[in-house]
Amino acid sequence: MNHISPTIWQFLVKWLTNFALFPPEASKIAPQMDALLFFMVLVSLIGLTIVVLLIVSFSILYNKKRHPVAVQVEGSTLLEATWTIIPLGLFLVMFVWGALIYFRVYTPPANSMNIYVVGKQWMWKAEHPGGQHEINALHVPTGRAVQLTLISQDVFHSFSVPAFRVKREAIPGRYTTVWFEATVPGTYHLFCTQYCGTNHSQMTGDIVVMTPEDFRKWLASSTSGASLAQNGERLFASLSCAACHNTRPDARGPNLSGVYGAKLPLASGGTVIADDAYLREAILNPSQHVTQGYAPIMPTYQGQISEEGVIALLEYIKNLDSDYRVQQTLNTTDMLPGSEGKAPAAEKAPASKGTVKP
Amino acid sequence: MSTNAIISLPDQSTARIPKDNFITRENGLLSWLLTGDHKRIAILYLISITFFFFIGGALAGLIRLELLTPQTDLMATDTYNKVFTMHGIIMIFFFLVPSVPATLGNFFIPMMIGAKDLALPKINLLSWYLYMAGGILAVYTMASGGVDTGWTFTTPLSTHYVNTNVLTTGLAVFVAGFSSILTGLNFIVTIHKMRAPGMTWFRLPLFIWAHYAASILMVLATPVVAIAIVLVALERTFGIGVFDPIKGGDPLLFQHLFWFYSHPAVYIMILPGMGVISEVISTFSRKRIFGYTAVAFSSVAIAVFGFFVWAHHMFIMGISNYAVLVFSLLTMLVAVPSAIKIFNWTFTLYKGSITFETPMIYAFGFLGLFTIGGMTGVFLGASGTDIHLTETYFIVAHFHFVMVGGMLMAFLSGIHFWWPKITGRMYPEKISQFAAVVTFIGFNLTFFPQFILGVLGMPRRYASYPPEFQVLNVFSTAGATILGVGYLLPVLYLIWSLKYGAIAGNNPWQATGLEWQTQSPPLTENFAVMPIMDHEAYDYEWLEQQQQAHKESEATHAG
Amino acid sequence: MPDNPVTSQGASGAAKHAGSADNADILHAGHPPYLRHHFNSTEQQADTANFAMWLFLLTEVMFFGGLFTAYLIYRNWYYPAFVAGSHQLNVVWGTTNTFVLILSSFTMAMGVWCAETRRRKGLVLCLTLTFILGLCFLGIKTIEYREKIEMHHVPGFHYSLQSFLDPASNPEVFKEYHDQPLALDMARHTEIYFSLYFLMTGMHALHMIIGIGILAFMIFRARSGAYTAGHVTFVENFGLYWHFVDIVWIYLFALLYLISRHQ
Amino acid sequence: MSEPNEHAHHIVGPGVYVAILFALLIGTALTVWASFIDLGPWNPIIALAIATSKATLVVLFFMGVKYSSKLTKLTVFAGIFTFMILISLTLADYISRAWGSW
Ligand code: HEA
Ligand code: HEA
Ligand code: HEC
Ligand code: CUA
Ligand SMILES: [Cu+2]
Repeated sequence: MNHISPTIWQFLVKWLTNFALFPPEASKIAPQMDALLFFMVLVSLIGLTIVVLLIVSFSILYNKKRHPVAVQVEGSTLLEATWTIIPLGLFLVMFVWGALIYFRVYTPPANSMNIYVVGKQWMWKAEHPGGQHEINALHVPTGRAVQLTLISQDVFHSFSVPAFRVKREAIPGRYTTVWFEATVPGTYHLFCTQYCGTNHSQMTGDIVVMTPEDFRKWLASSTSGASLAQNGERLFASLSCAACHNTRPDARGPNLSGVYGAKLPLASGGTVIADDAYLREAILNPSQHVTQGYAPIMPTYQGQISEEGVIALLEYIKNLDSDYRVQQTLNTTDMLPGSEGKAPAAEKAPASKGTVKP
Repeated sequence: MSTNAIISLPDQSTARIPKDNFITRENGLLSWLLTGDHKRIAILYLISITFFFFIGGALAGLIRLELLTPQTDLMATDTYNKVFTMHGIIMIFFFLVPSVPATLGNFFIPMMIGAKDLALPKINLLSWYLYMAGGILAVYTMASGGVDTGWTFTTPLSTHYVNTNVLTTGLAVFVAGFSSILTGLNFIVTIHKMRAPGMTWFRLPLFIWAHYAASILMVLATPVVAIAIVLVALERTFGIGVFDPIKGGDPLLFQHLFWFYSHPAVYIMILPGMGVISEVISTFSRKRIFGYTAVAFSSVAIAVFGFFVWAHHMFIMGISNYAVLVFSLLTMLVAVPSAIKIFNWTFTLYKGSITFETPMIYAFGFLGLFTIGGMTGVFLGASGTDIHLTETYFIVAHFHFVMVGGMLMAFLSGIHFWWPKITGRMYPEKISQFAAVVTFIGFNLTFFPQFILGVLGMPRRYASYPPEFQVLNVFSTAGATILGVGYLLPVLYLIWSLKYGAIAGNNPWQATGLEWQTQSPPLTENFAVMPIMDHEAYDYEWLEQQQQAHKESEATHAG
Repeated sequence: MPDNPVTSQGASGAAKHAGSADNADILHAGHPPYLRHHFNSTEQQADTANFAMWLFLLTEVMFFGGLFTAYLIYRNWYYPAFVAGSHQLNVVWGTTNTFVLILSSFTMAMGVWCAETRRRKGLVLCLTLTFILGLCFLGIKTIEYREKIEMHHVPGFHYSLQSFLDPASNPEVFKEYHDQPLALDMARHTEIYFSLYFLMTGMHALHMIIGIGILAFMIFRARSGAYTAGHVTFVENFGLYWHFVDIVWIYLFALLYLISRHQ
Repeated sequence: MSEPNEHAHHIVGPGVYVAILFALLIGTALTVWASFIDLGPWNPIIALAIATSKATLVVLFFMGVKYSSKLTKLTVFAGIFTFMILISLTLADYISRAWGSW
């Protein structure tokens, strides 16, 4: 509808928002979602009107006073086919339209800026790549695709931002992703919408949408010193990952530089794309997919690293990948104030011995 | 009574309730508790179901009271969580699933097909006892601290994180599930094997078709939730790991198993209600249902397709995107038979001779509300919009529209419709019409604002909420109060009518079903002479001839 | 479908119903005492009971169906763990038990035949044999369970990963299969295998126990000729139940015991 | 109505039962044997195929479905069908999940 007449759309949205019947549209996907929603409401209203009109008019025309003797009608194949096929057609339109939106919401564009979100009873913890932590809040810039990588430490939670028309379950034990591109600066509700126990209704927060400049300022003012990747590097050293993952020719484990996003051959045959979910599995359940050419000797780190730790390691491993670093540089680092100290760790010389040089 | 009512009551001065009927045949509590008579068991069910409905309703009242203000001031959050959990569990498993089938179905399936009883009377009684055992266990659970998992028992919350009475609640649901299985099994067997001579499949009233379809769902789907509950119990007690992500289990597997039952269960809940609506609309418009076969087959289609769509409850829960596509498409398909039914019922009115007794008013309410509820179900079934609407009050509104606006209306419609047959006495028409209108208004006031709340993003299962949502919540609470009154009224006047209601006679509505061709209340063996079905269902012309003949024979007797 | 229902009325309820209008021919002799009042003929009654039993078995299929679904999913996820877990089961006992159960199914089928052809002694014999075979099955199952308990393979009760991290620690199994040690994370998943093992065989055993209880009752009644006078529904239906339990075991045996035995 | 069992249904004789018994025993031996030889991906398929044929024999003969009414056959079919829905649609989800181990 917004494609057909922007003026009418604007008017409709403003009007409805002011009457508090309708949440603000603050993301790029929101108008698309609303267009479908309006279409559905419209169809339902028409359908309902038809049904109600028929009932009322039949009730008037054929009530007992007016029409004392019923005329038996068996049915009508034509009519019945009509009201089978028309709703079916409409439902199918809704299905296709809905599916298009579904895939749009859950397929992040290639170079979106990634923020990790960890849900736990009963708070949201967001981790920006620059090392900024937030609790029950999330700051994002306008005009930039933001991808959230979600995980839960305990039970199912659901990260919901009604103003963005976006929602995704945070699941224990695996990553899920969702993305959005905020359009209107402001503060919006963040809800946990999956029932998660006693304080489910308190697991709320604020989504703060800022202009890119404000966001840059915010990033600078709330950095905690080390970036995620630097934390990861520290963990990589302290968990002695580097004992196996290094560039020495007799290294027992594969070189991890450039592994992120690569297609890895598996010992069991087949290949797998090393995305976030895969890397996480590789650390926690290494024998699940063993890379070709290596013995399944990597110990599991299940129970030894917190979800935040895994995230830091991932961010570190990602940064070993030059392509990814370029992307991140494009996406996040340019947000940081010009100081070199805040650049991702891998750009600097390796800090600890044995760390892979990209 | 309005002049255009079709009621033709027997002459009040001479009318008497037949001395020998299923109520008077035997006396004493034991004769009820040990009965094999489907009609008595139906009444046992009716009483117990009403009891549980009011418990559930009182809990709903607490929910609405708490939500009157944005803060959590009436109760602590975990109390609130327990309240809505018990509300959901009691309403679903102890009220709505058995509501129409176990009362009206139990009472009228044998009568409509011309049988003396259900095929397995003892099993029928057993199923009531199981139901009661489950129900008492649920109430005991509530009294001893309750449970706060939500009625969906989502793992790993229910298995590892809450420390409330998950086990006893699970057992209660498990036992109630078996009661439901036995009821369904009994119905299927009865409908297959006990039909009177001449009662072919396509002469069956649509009430029977609907129950047949619902029974298939009960028999095939319920065991899966039983095993899911067993797994939850074992996970909780022994930590077997099948649902525990830490041990490598998949918590979503539980939801697959749970919804494999609970989606078909929503059709267990609505199909019998649809059966009632078919009977009522036909009777009060004095017409055969428009497109009998289409309505009959759409029941079966709903039952069959109902098995294919369960994962639409898990669209954002982490199932694969391709599975989302498939399940979303199938959900669209399952919605079609319901639409067919709505239009067929509407067109049954066409060229009818319509009167507006209470059952009909409830049925009209059903048509409108179920259309809204069903269409909003389609909103949720389209995967894209589900992202925004899921887990919000939109869902709460959706399912209350179909369950309360749909099934509960149908239940009340059916209770009023068959009240004269069950008790031999009429309910008071005026006040009950009033109550029906009150429920309709109260219902819309309660649940319509919740659609808007849902679109605004208010999450469900929240004890507190942002203040801007308050206005709509106040509407909703106000509506619930009216709704409560609307539900209290029938209880009062129906009890009143047991003693003071007008005597109904055999067939006050001039309906065609076999159940109306015998005395009310019926004999223990239902029919004095085994009926032979020699006409189609809803054959009002046959009925007229029958009555003509009856009058003539009376005239000759008198002469 | 009921045929000629109008001609006959129930007899058992007749005394109570005296005075009602349907007692047209209650005095008509020849109705067997087991014909319940709401049926028109023994045939209808038998048909009904048979159909009801089949429907009950449907619910059983779906009940076990949930477990099989879980099994299939985890087997595909954690195949090495399932192989290692399976190797810890004793195929000899498993095979013996399969034979025992198939035999018992056979004796049960023969029992039904004896009942149908009114051979009282044969029936008692067959039922007794079935009973004994059923007990045998449970006995062997107990031995197996005991082994698992000794090896700490019962999930939730001090579950031990030793046999999987260090297969040589269990020389008997090791010399047969030479299992490679599993990585710790995969070894942990054997717990899921054993959970499913105990769940599925436990559910099955529970059905056996119930069946054996009913068998005992049936033997008792069969001796006085209860099932050899024409009314065989109960025996037939029990037979269906027993065969169903047998079928479940056939699958359990293939799925739980025989994973990749060739390694 | 005197001999309900004689026209109610076909009685399967002991001969058939003995034959089935042997078929089942052989089937059992066969699966055990097959599981000890390496057939690659065919191992589980063969095991399930044999189990299914055994189950079919039991259903058809011991349980007498071969000689039963259409209704019974339909009932058996309905059970298998629903079971298949449960398994296939659930597995479809697991197979197509990106993170799955397939
Ligand atoms: C009686 C109970 C009942 C019934 C009948 C239904 C019927 C339907 N339901 Fe509903 N549903 C529930 C009870 C019920 N539901 C419950 C309890 C929940 C929540 C559980 C929880 O999470 O706690 C739920 C949740 C629920 C969800 C999950 C939402 C989520 O968790 O994200 C979905 C998604 O697809 C859904 C869809 C549908 C559909 C498509 C139908 C269809 O069958 C509806 C078909 C009917 C129609 C379509 C109306 C008639 C149509 C017309 C008259 C045509 C109109 C005219 C034109 C189109 C021209 N329901
Ligand atoms: C058959 C099913 C059924 C029925 C009939 C009802 C009936 C009602 N339900 Fe509910 N409901 C569910 C099934 C049902 N519900 C389910 C499954 C859930 C989900 C649970 C979960 O999330 O786990 C739910 C959840 C649910 C919520 C959401 C809670 C949350 O997510 O936080 C709300 C909120 O308004 C609500 C309200 C109501 C109301 C006002 C009624 C009214 O229709 C009830 C009216 C009846 C009475 C009021 C009783 C009669 C009067 C008296 C006994 C006198 C006393 C009355 C007062 C003090 C008011 N229900
Ligand atoms: C004992 C040696 C060892 C240690 C210690 C070790 N790894 Fe590994 N790692 C391996 C081997 C061998 C592989 C390849 C085989 C496999 O996939 O399991 C591997 C694979 C990986 C992979 C998958 C990438 C690929 O190419 O398959 C990642 C990611 C990884 N390791 C990360 C880590 C991290 C992070 C740590 C420390 C917390 C760590 N590893 C510690 C040996 C080790
Ligand atoms: Cu977290 Cu609800
Ligand atoms: Cu559903």
